[in-house]
Amino acid sequence: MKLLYFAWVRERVGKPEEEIDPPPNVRTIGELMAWLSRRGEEYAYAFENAKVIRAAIDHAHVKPDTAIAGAREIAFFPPMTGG
Amino acid sequence: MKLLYFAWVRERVGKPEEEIDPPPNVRTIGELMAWLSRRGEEYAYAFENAKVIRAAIDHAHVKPDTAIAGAREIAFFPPMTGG
Amino acid sequence: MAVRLQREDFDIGAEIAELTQGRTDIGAVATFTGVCRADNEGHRIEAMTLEHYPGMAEAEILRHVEEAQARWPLFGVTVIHRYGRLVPGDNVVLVVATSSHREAAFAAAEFLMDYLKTRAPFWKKEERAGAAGWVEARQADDAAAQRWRQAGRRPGAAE
Amino acid sequence: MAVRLQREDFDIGAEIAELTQGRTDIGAVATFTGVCRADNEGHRIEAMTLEHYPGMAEAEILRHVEEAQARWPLFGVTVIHRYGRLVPGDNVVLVVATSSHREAAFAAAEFLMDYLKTRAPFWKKEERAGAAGWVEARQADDAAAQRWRQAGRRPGAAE
Repeated sequence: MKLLYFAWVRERVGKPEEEIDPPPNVRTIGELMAWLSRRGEEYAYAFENAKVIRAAIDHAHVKPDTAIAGAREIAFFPPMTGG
Repeated sequence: MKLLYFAWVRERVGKPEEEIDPPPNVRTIGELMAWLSRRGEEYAYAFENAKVIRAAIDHAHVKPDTAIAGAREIAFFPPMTGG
Repeated sequence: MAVRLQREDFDIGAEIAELTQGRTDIGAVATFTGVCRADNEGHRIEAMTLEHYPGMAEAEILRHVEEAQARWPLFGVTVIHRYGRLVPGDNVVLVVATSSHREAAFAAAEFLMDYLKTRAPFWKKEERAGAAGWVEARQADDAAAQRWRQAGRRPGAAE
Repeated sequence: MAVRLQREDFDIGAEIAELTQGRTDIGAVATFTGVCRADNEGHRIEAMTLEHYPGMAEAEILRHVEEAQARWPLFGVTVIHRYGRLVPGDNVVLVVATSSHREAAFAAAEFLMDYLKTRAPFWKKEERAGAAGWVEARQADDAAAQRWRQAGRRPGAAE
């Protein structure tokens, strides 16, 4: 699946997007953040305060307990500050 | 004092303004409307439903029990429909 | 603060520019434009004539603008109300309110429109197929204006 | 319904004309323009860069426009949100809502702005004297957006 990062999540991870293939025991958005944060210092830094990070699956806002099965594109970003 | 009429009050009275000199026992807006309505058919028609008619003294909205003493300009008109 | 009563149309973009040009403290610009409709509660309107009370109309609107400024942190407010004969599609009234944040700008624009509808001395006479009649005050407008008298800074659920 | 994300500025008068020209059923046009300020909670801002999530931003805004249309009797809605680098005084966002009466036009414009502030995937990075930082979400914006979820058609006193 494709991951996208925005704003300071993107800056901390160090890239705007990547393709990943998480193991089958990573089932939810929350589990995916935990798995990502074990991939290296930049990820640990980006996801150190996972509670503030928002996620979207295929362009729709989702919660940490949402299942990622079937997702084509998952995005992580800080609270929105548009308008 | 000067009286002004607007909208259908003006149309019914048949003039936009006039100078009047009511007797001293006419003390309030309500009493002025009653006195005016006895001045002729056109006034009786204009003030037949005095409850719906609004008044202003010197450009400020007033109630029927407001005293008219000292007023330079009194206006009578229907409920406003601006905006 | 600008309050203008005029026969002529207005240019919303120009009025916004007048309030905002050269400033960097404004974060929010709310505008409301009232337009003459061809239909009023099922009646076909060919034109309408707006009569006003010169002198009092300016004074009343200015008083409401000052009240809005006392209630909310506003930078500038413009109110333009037309009078004379208007046809459907014509602009009737414009309110522009600027502030640092949107809450104040929206609230001031709504407040001023509710008051213009109910307290500013203007009267609309409509021309319908052959006949003409004065528009009656809308109860919903009175209720909308009333809510600013009851609540604190923001109206409660009025409807 | 028009939803546009663009780097370029917009012309409010032209956007209003786009929704109203040739029509005689519109009685109310509410607009809101968000403008980049030089000051954010005491910090001097030299510029800001708006990042967005292409694809999702359009979809999210369109969903909210559709929700507004389901809630209020609207004729047309336009939302324009800029992205890229903006300096103080620059326009950021525009909402235009048209209806037969003002209540619906105002409510829809406020509703859309509250949602754009809290749910549309945009992020502001400010440039302050030498440094740069991402803007944090305002709690007041979350509260403003939340009130549309609780009440019926109109928010209660949210502040």
